[in-house]
Amino acid sequence: MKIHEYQAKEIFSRYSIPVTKEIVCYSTDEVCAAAEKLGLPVVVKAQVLAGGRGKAGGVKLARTMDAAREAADQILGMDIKGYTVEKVLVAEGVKFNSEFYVGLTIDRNTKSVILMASAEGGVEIEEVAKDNPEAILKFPIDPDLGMSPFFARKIAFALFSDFSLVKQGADLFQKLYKIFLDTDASLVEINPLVVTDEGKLLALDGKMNFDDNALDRHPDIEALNEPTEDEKKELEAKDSGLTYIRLEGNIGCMVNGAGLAMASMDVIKHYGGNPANFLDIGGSSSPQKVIDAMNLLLSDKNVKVIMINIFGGITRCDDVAHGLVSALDQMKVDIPIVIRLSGTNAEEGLKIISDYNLPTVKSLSEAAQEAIRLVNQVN
Amino acid sequence: MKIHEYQAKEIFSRYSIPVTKEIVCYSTDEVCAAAEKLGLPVVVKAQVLAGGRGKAGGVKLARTMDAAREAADQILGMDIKGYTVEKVLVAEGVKFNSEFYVGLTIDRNTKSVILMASAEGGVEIEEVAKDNPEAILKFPIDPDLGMSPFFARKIAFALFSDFSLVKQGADLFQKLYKIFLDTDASLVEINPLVVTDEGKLLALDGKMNFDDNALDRHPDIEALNEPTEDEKKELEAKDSGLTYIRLEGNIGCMVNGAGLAMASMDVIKHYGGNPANFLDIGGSSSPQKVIDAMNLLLSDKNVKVIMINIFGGITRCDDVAHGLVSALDQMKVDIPIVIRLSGTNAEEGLKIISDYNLPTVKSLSEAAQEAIRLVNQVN
Amino acid sequence: MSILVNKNTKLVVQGMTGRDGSFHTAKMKEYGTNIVAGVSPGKGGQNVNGIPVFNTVEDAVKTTGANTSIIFVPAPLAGDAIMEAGDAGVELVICISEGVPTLDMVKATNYLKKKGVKLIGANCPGLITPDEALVGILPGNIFKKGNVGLMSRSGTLTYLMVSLLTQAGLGQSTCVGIGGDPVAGLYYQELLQMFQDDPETEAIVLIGEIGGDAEERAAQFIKDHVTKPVVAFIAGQSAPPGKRMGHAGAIISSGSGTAEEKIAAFEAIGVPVARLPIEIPLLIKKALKID
Amino acid sequence: MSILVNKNTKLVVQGMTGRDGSFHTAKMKEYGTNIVAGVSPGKGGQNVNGIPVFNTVEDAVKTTGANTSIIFVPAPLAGDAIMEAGDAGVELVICISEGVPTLDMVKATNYLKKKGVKLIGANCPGLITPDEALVGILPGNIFKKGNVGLMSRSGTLTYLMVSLLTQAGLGQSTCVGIGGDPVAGLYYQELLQMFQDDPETEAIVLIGEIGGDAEERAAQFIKDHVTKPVVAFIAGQSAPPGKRMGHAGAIISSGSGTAEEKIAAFEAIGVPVARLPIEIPLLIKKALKID
Repeated sequence: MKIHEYQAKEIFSRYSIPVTKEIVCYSTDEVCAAAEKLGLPVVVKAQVLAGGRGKAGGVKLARTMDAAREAADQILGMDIKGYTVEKVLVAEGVKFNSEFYVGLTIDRNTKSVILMASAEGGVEIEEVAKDNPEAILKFPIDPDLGMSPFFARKIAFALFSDFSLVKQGADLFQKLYKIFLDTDASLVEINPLVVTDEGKLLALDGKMNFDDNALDRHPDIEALNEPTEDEKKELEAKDSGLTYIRLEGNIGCMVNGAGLAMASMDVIKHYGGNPANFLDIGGSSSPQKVIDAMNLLLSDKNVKVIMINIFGGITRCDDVAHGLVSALDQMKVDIPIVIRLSGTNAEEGLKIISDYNLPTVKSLSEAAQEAIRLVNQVN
Repeated sequence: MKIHEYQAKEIFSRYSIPVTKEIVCYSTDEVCAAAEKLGLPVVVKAQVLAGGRGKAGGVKLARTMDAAREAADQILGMDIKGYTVEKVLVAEGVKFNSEFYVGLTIDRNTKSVILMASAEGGVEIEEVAKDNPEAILKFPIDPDLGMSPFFARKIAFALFSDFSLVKQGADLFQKLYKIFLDTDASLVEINPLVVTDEGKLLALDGKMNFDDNALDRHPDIEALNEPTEDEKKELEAKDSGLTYIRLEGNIGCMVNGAGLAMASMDVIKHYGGNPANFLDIGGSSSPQKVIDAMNLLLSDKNVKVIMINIFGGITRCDDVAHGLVSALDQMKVDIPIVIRLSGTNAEEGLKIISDYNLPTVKSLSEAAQEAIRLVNQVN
Repeated sequence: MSILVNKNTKLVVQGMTGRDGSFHTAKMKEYGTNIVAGVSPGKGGQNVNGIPVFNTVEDAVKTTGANTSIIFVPAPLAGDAIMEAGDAGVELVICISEGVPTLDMVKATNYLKKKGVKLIGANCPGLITPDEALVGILPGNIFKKGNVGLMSRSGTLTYLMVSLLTQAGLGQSTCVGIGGDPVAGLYYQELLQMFQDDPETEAIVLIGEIGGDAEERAAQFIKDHVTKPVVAFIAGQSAPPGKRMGHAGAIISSGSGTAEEKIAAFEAIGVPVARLPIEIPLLIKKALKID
Repeated sequence: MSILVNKNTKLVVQGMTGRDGSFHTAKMKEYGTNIVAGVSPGKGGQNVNGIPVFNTVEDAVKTTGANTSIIFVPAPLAGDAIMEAGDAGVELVICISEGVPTLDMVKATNYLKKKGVKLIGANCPGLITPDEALVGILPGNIFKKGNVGLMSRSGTLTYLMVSLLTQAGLGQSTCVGIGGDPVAGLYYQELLQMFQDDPETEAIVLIGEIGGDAEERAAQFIKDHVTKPVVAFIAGQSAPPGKRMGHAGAIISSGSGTAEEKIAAFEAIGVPVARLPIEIPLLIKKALKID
C-alpha cells in the first residue's frame, strides 16, 4: 500500500524528523492562501500515488503569487500515469546546498531491513543504481541489533563529513528505522534529504509503502489508503479471494495460481495474443468464486474471449467444472470461452463441461491459440 | 529502587494486567470509606518498602466495618523492619481457589531476564527455593527472541492445566516482560497470582524493583522513590560520589573501593570490633569529598573512632592525605582517627599525615586492632 | 537419495486441527509421509486420525522425535510458529501459510539461521520426494520418482511443469516450492548446492519469476558451483512493470527484475531457458541426452 | 605465557579523549601497553600523544589492526560502545565504565557472544599481564611478573591482595578484575579454564564477594576442571543481609549469597579460604610448597 508524500511527512513529523513547512490544498484558491501563509517562494507538488511526478510536470516552483496560481491551475486535474491530481502540496521554498538520498527497504538476500544512502540525492534512485551503483551505500541491519547508535553513526560518517551532520544523520537513521518497524513499512524514503543553508538536515520529499500483509495490525495506516478505480476492483476481487490486475488486452484469463497465471499470459503473448488481465482464483473452487471471477472478466468491455486454465492440484477439476457450470447457469455470457482443465480429476471435470456443450482443449498452448483465433474472428 | 505494592499494581493496570480493586488510604477514616466503597470483606495491607509484611502483622482481612477500622488502627503507624507504616492499601476481598508465584528478574548466569514461576504461590519464594527448589520453574528469556507468544505459551502450559488459564497466563507473561523492559526493572513479581472462583487470573499482590543505573531514563519511575531517612543519607552520599550504608557498630570506616571497604569491615569484625558503616569514597580524592565523608561519619552519634583505609592505585595517597588535612583544617573532629595509607605515593602521604601530627599504622590488621583498642578506651 | 525430505522424515504438523491443516494432513498421510505428531495448543492429548496431538512443538518433538515441521497456522501467527519449531529442535521447517507479514519473516528467518534450522517458505506449496515423503500441499499423484530436481517460486505452475516432465517419462528426485515472498527460507542457491551434492539428481529445473534478482544470483551461483545441467523457465515474460502479480515478489520495478534480464543472465552462462512450459521436458532430455 | 592480554595486544581506546580515557591512556602507555588507536566520534584524524584518533572502532580496527578494545565512555553509552567493538572485529573488549544499565549489558553480552568476542566488565578495573600489557585502571607499579593468576570482583581489594603477593615475592601471570555488576562478561569459570590452560600459571587466587552464587559455581567448576591449586578470599563476611555494598552484586538476599556459604563451598572441595587478606600469600606459598 502506498501513501502520499504529505502523509509520509506527517508520519516523519510525529517522529521529530524535520520536514518542510507545508499545506495540502484541493483548489487554486487554497494554494494561493497557503502560499500567502508560508511566504514565497513555494513549491507546488502534485499528490498522486505514482512516481515520476517531476518529469510529468507535477512539481513547480513559484516565486510569485501569480506563479503559484498558475502552477495550481496547471497541476490540479492533471493526469499522471493514469492518476488524476486531486490535491497538491504547497511547501515552503528552502535554500539548500546539497542533496542526499536515504531509503529503507527489505533486502531479500540478507533477509533484513536495509538502509540505502547516497550523496546523489534528488534524482530517481533507480537511475543512480543503474548508472553508478557504487554511489549507493548499502547497510543491511541486523534484526537483533537494530539501528543501534553506533551503527547509525557508522552510516552517517560514511555519508557526511561535517560532524554536526553526522549527529543529525545518525539520529535520523534511528528514527527512520523505528518508523519502518512501527508501521510494518516496505519502503521509507527521503529523496532528497537536503542540507539547508543553516546546516540542518531536512526532508524535502517523503515516500512510504507498507506491507499489505501487515495492514491488519495498523488500522491507522490502512485508513490512509486511497485506491483508484482499478485498484478498488482489485481490492474487491481480493475480498472474494481473487487476485485481479487489469491490463490492456482482449483475452480475459481465469487461472488458479499466480505463477501459472503469469505463464498463461506469457503463452498468449507468445502466440501473438493480448491478455486482458491477470486473474488468480486461488485454491478453492466454489461456484460463487467462479461467478465473481466471471463477473470481473465480463465487466471489462475490452474482453472478447475468456480463457480458463486450471491445473487441479489440491483443487479438483470436477469442482471447478461444477462451479463454472453453476456460474453459467446464473449469468448471461455472450462471448466465447476456451477451457482447459488438467490435473486432479481432470477427466471428470472435462465430462461435466462437455455435457454442458462447452468445448475444451488439451494444453495451455492449444488454449492460447484457440483464444487468439476466436478473438481474431470477433474483430 | 523499590516501589510500593499499590504503585506496582498501578503499573500493572496500565498494561491491562488484572489486579484487585483497591484504594490507598492514609487514615483510619479513609480506610472505612474505602471499605464502604469496595464492599466487605476487604484486606488492609501496610504499604512499606520492606518484605515480610504479613508475618509482621501488616496485612489483615476485615469482614466487618469494625474489623476494617480495627485493622487500620493497628497497621497505620506500625513499625515494620524499621519502616513506619504511613499508608495502607485497602483491597477488595477476592475468592480464589489456587495461588501461583510469577517473577521476572535478572539471571547472572544466563545473562538474561529470567521468568520464575511456581504453583506454590502465596509464600515467600525464597522459602520455596530453599525447601523445594524443583517447585520453581525457571525460564531464561533469549534477549533476541523476547517473550514471544510460543515461549509464553510454553511457560503457561508448564504452569496451568486449564487451557483458558494457559491463554491468560501466556498473555500475562508477555505483558510482564514488556513491563520489565519498558521500565528497566530488576524485579517484577506477582505473589500470589490467584485463580478466582470465576476462573480468571488476578494479581493479588505486586512488587517491582528497578535498576538504579537506568533510573535516569525513567524520570516517571524515579519520581516514585520514597527513601527513608537512612536511605536519604545514602542518596546524599551518592550525590557526593560516596557510597554509604549505615550499620550498628561504633567504628566509622572510610575506604576507597567497595571490595576493600567490605574487607576492612571484615577485618574489624575478625578482631572483635563493630563497624559503624560501609563507606566507599571511590577513586577521586578531592578535599571536598573527604570533608563530605568525614561529615557523614561524624553525623552518626554511635561512631567513636574513625578508621581510614586507603589503597592508592590510580588514587594517589598524597592526594588523599592533602584532602584529609584540608578537611581537618576546616572542621572540628573530636574523636580519634586511625589512618592507614598504602600503594601509590604512600610514603609522601604518610609524611603529610605525620607532619600534621596524626598517627598512622602500617597494615589493615594493625589499623583494625588500633581502632578497636581506641573504642574500648572510650567506652 | 534426494534432498531435505525422505523416508526418514518424521513430520509434525503445526495447526493440524485447523481447516487446511487437517485436509492436507490427510493427503500427506495418504501419500505415505510419516506424520508422527500434530500440534494444536489446548488440544494436547487428543488423537486425530491416529496422530497424537500436542500443545507445543517442544512436547511433540520430545515425545515423538519429529525432525521436520510443517506449518498451517494463520498468517499472523506463522512467524511465531516458525520460531517455535526452531526452538523445539526440528531440522527443517516448511511454512505453507500465506500472507505472513514481512518483518515477522525477517525475525523468524534470522532466528532459525542462528539455531541452524532450515526453512522453506512461507507462502509456498512445500516439497516432495516422490514415493518417500510429501510435505506440503502439492498433488502427489502427478509426481514420479526419478532424477530431475526441481525448484520453483510458484505453485500450480510447478504442477504443470511436473506433469509435463512426468508425461515425458522424466521422474523427479525432489521438487521444492520455495515460495514467492520477499523474505523466505531456503532459496535457489542453497537448493542448487543440495541438488549438486545429491547423487540421485542428474538434472535441475529452475522455475523463476519476474521481480527481484534471485534468478540472476542463481545464475551466478550455477556458474561458480553447479556442474549438473540446469534448465530454466521464467514466468511473467508478458507482465507490465509496476504491477504485483499475486506473489509479493512478482513485480517489476523500473528497469530491473524483468524476464528479459533473467533469461539473459541464464543464457549467458549456458543455462537454456524455455519460452513455453512445454519446452522444459525437451530441454531436459537434450541435457541428459535422452532419445 | 599469560591469559587474554600480552605483548601482542594491540589496544584501541574507546572514549580516549574524555577525562578518564585520556588519563588512563597515558598510564597504560607509560606501562608499555601497545596502544594503537583511540576512538572519539567527530575527532577522527586527530593525533593525541602520538596515538591516532578515529571516528569509529571499525575505522580504527581496519587501519591499525587493533585486536583489543578498552571502553571509557559514559555509562549510558557503554552498552552500545561494547557492541560497536564487537561489530568491528576485536577479539577482546574491556569495559571500565561504571553504572551501565543492566538491560544494556544483557543486550551487549548476548551480541558479543554471538560474535565470538570476549568481554571483561563492565564496571571493572581491567586486567594486567605484568611487564607485557596493562589494559585497565590498575596501578601498574604494584604488579610483578610471576606465576600466580588472580581474578577478582573488586578493585582496590585486588590491589591490596596483589601488593601482599608482590611483597611476599609472589609474582603474577595475569590479574583480572571481572567487575561486580549483575550481568558481566567473562566470569570465574571462563577465567579458571584459561588459567588452567596457561602453562605459566601455577596457582590461582580467586577473590569473591557476598551476593549471588558465582563463587559456589566457581567451586563446582574447580572441582570438575581445575587441577592447579586455588586459594580464595570472600569479602563481606561481616555484611548485614539486604544491604548493597557498593557493587550491585554485593547484596545478601535472605538465606543465600552469604560469605559463610561461599567459604563452605570452597572448603568442601579443598580450596583454602583466607579469613584475612594477609593470609593469601601464606596459602599460596603453602600450595606451591615455597619455603
